[in-house]
Amino acid sequence: MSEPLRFRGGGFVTRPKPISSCLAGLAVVAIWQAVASAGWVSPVFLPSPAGIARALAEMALSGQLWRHLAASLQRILLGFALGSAAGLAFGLALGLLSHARAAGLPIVSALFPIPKIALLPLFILWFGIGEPSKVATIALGVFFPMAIATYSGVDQVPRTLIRMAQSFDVPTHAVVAKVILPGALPGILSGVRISASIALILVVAAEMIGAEFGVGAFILTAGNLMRTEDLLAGVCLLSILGLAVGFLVSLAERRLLAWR
Amino acid sequence: MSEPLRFRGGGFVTRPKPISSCLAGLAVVAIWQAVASAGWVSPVFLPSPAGIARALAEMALSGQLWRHLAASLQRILLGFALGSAAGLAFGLALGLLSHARAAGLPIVSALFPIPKIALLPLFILWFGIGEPSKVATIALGVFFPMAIATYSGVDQVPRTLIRMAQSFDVPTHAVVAKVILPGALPGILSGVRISASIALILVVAAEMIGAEFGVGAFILTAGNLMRTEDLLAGVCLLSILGLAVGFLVSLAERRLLAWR
Amino acid sequence: MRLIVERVSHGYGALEVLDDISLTVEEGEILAIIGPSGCGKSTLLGILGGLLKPSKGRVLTDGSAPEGSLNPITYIFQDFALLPWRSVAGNVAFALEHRRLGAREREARIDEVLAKIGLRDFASALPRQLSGGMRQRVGIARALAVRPAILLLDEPLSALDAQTREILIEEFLALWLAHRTTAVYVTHNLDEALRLADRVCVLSRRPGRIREMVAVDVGRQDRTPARLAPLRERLWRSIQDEARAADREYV
Amino acid sequence: MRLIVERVSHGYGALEVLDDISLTVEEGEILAIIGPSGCGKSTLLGILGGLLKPSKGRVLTDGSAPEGSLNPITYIFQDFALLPWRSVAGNVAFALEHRRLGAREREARIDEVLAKIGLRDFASALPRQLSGGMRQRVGIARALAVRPAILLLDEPLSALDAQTREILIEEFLALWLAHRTTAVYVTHNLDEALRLADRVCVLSRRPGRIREMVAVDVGRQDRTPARLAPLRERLWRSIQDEARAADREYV
Amino acid sequence: EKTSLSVLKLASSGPVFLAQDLGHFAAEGLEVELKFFAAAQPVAVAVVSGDAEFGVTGLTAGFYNLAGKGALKIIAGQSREQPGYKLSAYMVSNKAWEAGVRSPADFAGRSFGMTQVGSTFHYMVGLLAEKRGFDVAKMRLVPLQSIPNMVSALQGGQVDTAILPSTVAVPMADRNDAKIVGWAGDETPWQLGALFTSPKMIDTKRATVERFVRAYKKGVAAYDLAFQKKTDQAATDKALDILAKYTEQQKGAIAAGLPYIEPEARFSAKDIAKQVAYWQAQKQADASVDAKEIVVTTFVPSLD
Ligand SMILES: Nc1ncnc2c1ncn2[C@@H]1O[C@H](COP(=O)(O)OP(=O)(O)OP(=O)(O)O)[C@@H](O)[C@H]1O
Ligand SMILES: Nc1ncnc2c1ncn2[C@@H]1O[C@H](COP(=O)(O)OP(=O)(O)OP(=O)(O)O)[C@@H](O)[C@H]1O
Ligand SMILES: [Mg+2]
Ligand SMILES: [Mg+2]
Repeated sequence: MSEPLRFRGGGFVTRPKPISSCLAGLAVVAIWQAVASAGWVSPVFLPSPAGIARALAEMALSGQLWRHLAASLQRILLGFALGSAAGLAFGLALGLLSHARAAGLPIVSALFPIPKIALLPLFILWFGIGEPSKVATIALGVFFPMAIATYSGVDQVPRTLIRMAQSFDVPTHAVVAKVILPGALPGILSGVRISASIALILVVAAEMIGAEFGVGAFILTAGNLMRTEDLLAGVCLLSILGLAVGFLVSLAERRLLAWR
Repeated sequence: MSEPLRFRGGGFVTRPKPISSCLAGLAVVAIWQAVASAGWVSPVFLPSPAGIARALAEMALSGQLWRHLAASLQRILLGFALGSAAGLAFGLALGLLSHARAAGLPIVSALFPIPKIALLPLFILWFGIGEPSKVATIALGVFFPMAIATYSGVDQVPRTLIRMAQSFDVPTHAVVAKVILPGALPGILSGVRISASIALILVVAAEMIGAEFGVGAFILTAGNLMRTEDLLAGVCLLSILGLAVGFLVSLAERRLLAWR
Repeated sequence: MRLIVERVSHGYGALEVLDDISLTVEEGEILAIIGPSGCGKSTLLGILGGLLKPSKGRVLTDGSAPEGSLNPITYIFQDFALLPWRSVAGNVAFALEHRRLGAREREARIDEVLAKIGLRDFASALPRQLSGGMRQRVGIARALAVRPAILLLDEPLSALDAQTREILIEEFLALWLAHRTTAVYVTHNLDEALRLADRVCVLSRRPGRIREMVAVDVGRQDRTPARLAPLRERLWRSIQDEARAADREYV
Repeated sequence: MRLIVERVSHGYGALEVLDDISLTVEEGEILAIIGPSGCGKSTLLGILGGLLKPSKGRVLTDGSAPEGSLNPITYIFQDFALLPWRSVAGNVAFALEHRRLGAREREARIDEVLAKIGLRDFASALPRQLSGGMRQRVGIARALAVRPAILLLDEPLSALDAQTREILIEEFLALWLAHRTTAVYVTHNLDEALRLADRVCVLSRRPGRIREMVAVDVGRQDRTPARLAPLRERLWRSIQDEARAADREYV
Repeated sequence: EKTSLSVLKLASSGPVFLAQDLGHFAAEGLEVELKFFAAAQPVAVAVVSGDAEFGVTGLTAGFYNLAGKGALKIIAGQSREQPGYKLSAYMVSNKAWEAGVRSPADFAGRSFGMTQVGSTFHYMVGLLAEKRGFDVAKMRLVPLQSIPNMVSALQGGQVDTAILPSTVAVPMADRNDAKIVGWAGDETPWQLGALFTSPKMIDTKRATVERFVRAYKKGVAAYDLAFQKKTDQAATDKALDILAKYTEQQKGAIAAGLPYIEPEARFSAKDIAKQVAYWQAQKQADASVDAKEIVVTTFVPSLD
C-alpha cells in the first residue's frame, strides 16, 4: 500500500528570466509611445520616447551633448575625488581612534541629513559663483556617505584577523595597511556606489547656479522653457550615467573583491 | 631565568568616550562663535551660532516655527506613507516573484539614479503647483529605496527558515506572512531609515515651487533674502528633524527587532 | 511508516549529485547516512522529505502515520531553523498552526513536548538567549509536537560543541527509545552513527552512490567504545580515502 | 620554552571570567585545557599569548626559543584567521613580513612548510576555494613558518566536520612528534584532548578555576579507545554536571 | 585695466551693452568682462562673493539684506517703472477674469504668482496694495522660482494674478492665455534697478569706479538717445541690434518692452529708503538695514 511522496517544496527562488526582462523593458517603452502617439495627452505633458530619442540625437549631432557631458563629468569627478578622499581619511580616523570617533560621529550624524541643496546660497557666498562652489557642493555631498561607509567598513573587519596580526607581532601601521584597509574595502566600495549616485544627483542642484553647460544646467533650462522632451532627454542621460557608474563599481568590486 | 611576557595586543577597539563627544561638540560651537564674534568674517558669510539660535528662538516665539513644521511634516508624512507603501508592495513582488523581478529590477535600476529634483517641472505639469506635486515628489523619492530595501530584505531571509516552514506543510501565504515578512523586517527598517532621510531632503526641493509655508520654503526664502542666519536656522531644523527620525527608527528597531 | 527510495538520481544543473540511490528505511529503525562533504547527503534528505523533486526515480511511503500525527515526515535541522522572532513556545506553536487543532489542544501539546525535553522554564525565552544545545532541543520539541512517523535529521548535532553533543545524543537516544520513531540520521561523525543507528549507509564521493550498507550488530545497551571499535575501524577504512580526497578538493 | 602562569585572574568589566589560575606548561608537552562553554578558555589563551593583559597575576616564559624562531609564542585559531584576499602562500608570508628575513629565505621557508603540510599544489589558491580542513592546514603552516617555541591552539578543529577532524588530528600528531613543540590545546572534545595531551587541565564554570589536572598516563602509541576509556569516563564525570549547567544557562 | 560686471540678459541692462559695444568702456581704459546670470539674486551675490566687481540689476529684499551688512553700495541708477513705459504688466488668469478680476484694484484677496519672496514682483504687488488700499497679507503670495513657472501657473489658472515682464506678458495676452489689466509703470512708478559695487572697490579702487561710472553714463546717454529721445534713427537701429545680440531676443519684442532709464543714470535715494522701509515693515529686510548707508551719491547725484 505504498504511496508516492507528496512534493511540498519549491517556490521562493527567483531565477533570472532574461526574456521577461527584455519584454518588460520593451513593453514599457511601447505602451508609452502608443499613448503618446494616440494624441490623448499633449506632448508637453507626456513627451513620447521617440521624441526623447530625437532630442538626444539632436544633442549628440550638434555636439552639445559632449559639451554638457564634459562639463558635468569634470565637476563630478573633481568633487567626487575631493569629497571621497576626505571622507575616506575621516572615516578611517573614526574607525581607528576612539577619541576621533567620539568627537566626530555625533557631528557627522548631525550634518549628514542636511540637504546640500539648502546650503547652495552659502556655498556661493563662500566659493563664488564659478566652478569651486559647484565642486564643493558635490564634494560635501560625497564626503559624509564616504566617511560613514569607511568607518563602518573598518568596524566590520573581523576582530580575529586583527588578533592574528598582533599575535604575529605585525607592527600597527602594517595591521592598518594589510589587514584593516583591505578588510574595509567591501564597505568602502559600497560607499563609493552610494556617493557616486549622490554626486550625480547633486550635479543638478550644483548647476542650478550660474552654469552655462552641464547636464544639470541643460535639464534646468529645459524645465524653465517647458521643453519636456529635452528635459527627459537630459534625465535619460543622467540615468545612463547612473547605470554606467553602477556598472563601473560592480566591475571594481569583481576585480578588487575577487577573494570574496 | 624566567621573563615576563611581552604584551602585544590592545588598540583597534573603540570605546565610547562621552566626554570627548561633548567636548568636541562644545568646542566646534565655541570656535565658530569666537570666529564670528571676532568679526574677521562678515556675518553674511558666517552667521554666528548665537545668531542662529536667536533666529530659531524668534521663529518659535512668533509661532512661525510650528506653521512651517506642520506644513512640511504633513507633506513628508503623506509622501512617505504613499511612497513607502507602494515601495513595500513593489519590493515584495520583486523579492517573491521571478517574473516580477526580471521585469521590475532593470526598470528600478534605471529610474533610481534619476534626481527627483530634475523631474519637478514635469510633476508640476502633471499635478499642478499645489500639494499633490509636492507629495508626489516626496513619494517618488521614497518609493525606490523602499522597493530596493524590501526586495533585498526578502532576499536575505534565510532559505533554511523557508525550507523549515515548507517541511511543516505551512501554506504559502502563511510562509510569506510569518516567515518572509518578519525576516525581511531588518532590511525594511533600514530602508525606512534611508527613505526617511530622502524625504527630508526632498521636502526642500518640493517646497521650491508654490509653497508658502514649510521648512523647505522657509530655507529657500531665507536664501532668496540672503538671510544666512535664518537659512542656517532652517537647516538646523532639518538636521534636528533628521536626528529625530533616526532616533525614531532606532527605537522601532529596538522594539521590533528585539529578537536579534 | 517505511520509506522506500527507488533509483533516485539528482543533479543541480550539470552537477550530478546523487546517482541511482535505492534503499528502504524500515519501520522503527534509525538509518544513519555518512559520506564525505558534498556527496549529496542533504540533497537526499531533501528528496526524502518532499522538499526536492529528484531528477530521476521516486520515493514511496508505506504504512500509516501514528494517531494524531500532523506531519508524518518531519525534519530536524543542523542550524536549528528557529524563527528568531518567536519564543521557544512560539517556535513549537509554528508547527501546529494552520492545522485543525483547537487552541486548547495546541497549548497542551506545546506544554507536553516542552516538559518532555526539559524546556518548560524557557518557554518564553527567545532563541538568541539560548545556548546551542537548548536551541536544538527546541528544534526537537517542535518536531515531536507534530508526532512524526519519520524523522529526518540533517547533522543535528554538528553545530554544537563536543560536550553538548555528548549530552544531547544521550537525551535523543532516551527519547527515541521511548517513541521508536523511524529516523534517517545524516552525519559525518562515525561515533554518532554507531551509537544511534541500526544500519549505516555509506555514500561515496559526489555523485553520491551507496557504497556499503553496514548493520550495527551490537545491542544499543552494549555500545561501548571498546565494543564498537572494530566496526568503527572498518567504517573508517571504508570512508577515509574518500574523505581525504574530498578534503583536498577545490570548492 | 616553558610558560609559567602565576595567580592569573581576569574579568571583562564586572564579569569575572578567570579566577586565580596558576599552572606551568612544561617544555615539549601538550597541555590540553577543557571546560564548559564560556568558562574563559579563550581568555586564558589570550593572556598566554600576550594579547590580553590579565586583571591580576602574571605570566612568565622560561628558556630560550629555538634557532630561527621569529615568533616564540604563536597561535592557531578556531576560525583559521586567514586573510581572505591573500593566497595560501601569501597568508604564510604574512607571518614572515616585517622580519629581518631576506626574500630568498622567506620563499624557502614558505615552500618548506607548504611542502611539509601537503599544500604545495594549493600555494596560489585563495582561502575561499579551499575546504575547511585545507584552510586550517594553512593556519598550521603559517604557525610553523615562524618556528614557534610554544603553540597556542584554540579549538583548532572544532569548525571542521568529524571526518576532517579525524584526518587533521592524525596529521597534527605526526607533525608534533617530529617537532615536539610545547603546546597549549584548548578543546571541548575529550577524545581530542586524550589523544593529544600529556596533561589535561579541567576548568570549572565561569569564573574559570582549575578543577583538576589529569596526567594522561598512556603512551601515545597505545592510545586506543579501549585504553583511554577509563580516563575518558573519569574526565566526563568530572565535567558533565558543569557542562549540563552551562548548556542550560541564558546567554 | 580689467574689471568685471555681473548682469542679466535683459533690455534693462541695455546701457551696459551699449557702453561695451560702442567702446565707452574701452575709452576709459577698461576691459570689462560681462558675467551673465539668470536672476537678480545671483547678480548681487556675485559682487559680494568677489566673482564680479560691479553689478547691475533689479533691487530685491535679498539685495538690501546683503547691502545692509555692508556688502554692497548703490552707485548709479538703472531702470525705473515710469508712466507710459510698458515694462511690467498686471496679469489675470482667464479663470480669474471670468470670476470678475478685471483691474489691478481687484487683486485684493487673490492669489498672486511671483518668482521669489523679496523679488521685484513681490515689491510691486506691495506697492499696488498700498496705492489701492488693500491688505497684501490677505493675498496668497505663491513663490514659483522662475518666470516660465509663473507663465504656466497663470495659464493653468493655478494662480489668479501675477506681474510679468512685457516680453512674456504681451505674447501671452495675444494668445489669450491670460489678460493684461494694467501696467505697473502707470500705476506705481518706482526705482527698479541700479548699478552697484562693493564698498571695498570704492575704498581701494575709487578711480576705477569713477571711470566705470563715467563709461556707464555714456551708455545710458546712448540708450536715452536711441530709445527715449529717438532723434537718430541710425543710432536707434544700431542700439537695437546690440541689445538683440546680448539679450538673444527678437528686436520687436525688445522694442515693445523697453524700460525707462533716467538719462543721467541718476536714481532716487528716497525711493530706495522707501523700499527698505517697506521690506522692513514686511519683515523681509533686517531692521538693522540703513538706507542711507547703502547709497553713494558721489559718483552720480541723487534725483531728489
Ligand atoms: N541548490 C543548489 N544548487 C546548486 N548546487 C547545489 C545546491 N545545493 C547543493 N549543491 C551542491 O551539491 C553538492 C551536494 O550538496 P549537499 O548539500 O547535498 O551535500 P552534503 O553531502 O550534504 O554536504 P555536507 O557534508 O557539506 O553537508 C555540493 O557540491 C553542493 O555544492
Ligand atoms: N571582549 C569581551 N568583552 C566582554 N566579555 C567577553 C569578552 N570576551 C569574552 N567575554 C565573555 O567572557 C566569558 C568567557 O569567554 P571565553 O571566550 O574566554 O570563553 P571560552 O571558554 O573560550 O568559551 P567557548 O567554549 O564558548 O569558546 C564569556 O561569558 C564571554 O561572553
Ligand atoms: Mg549537508
Ligand atoms: Mg573560546
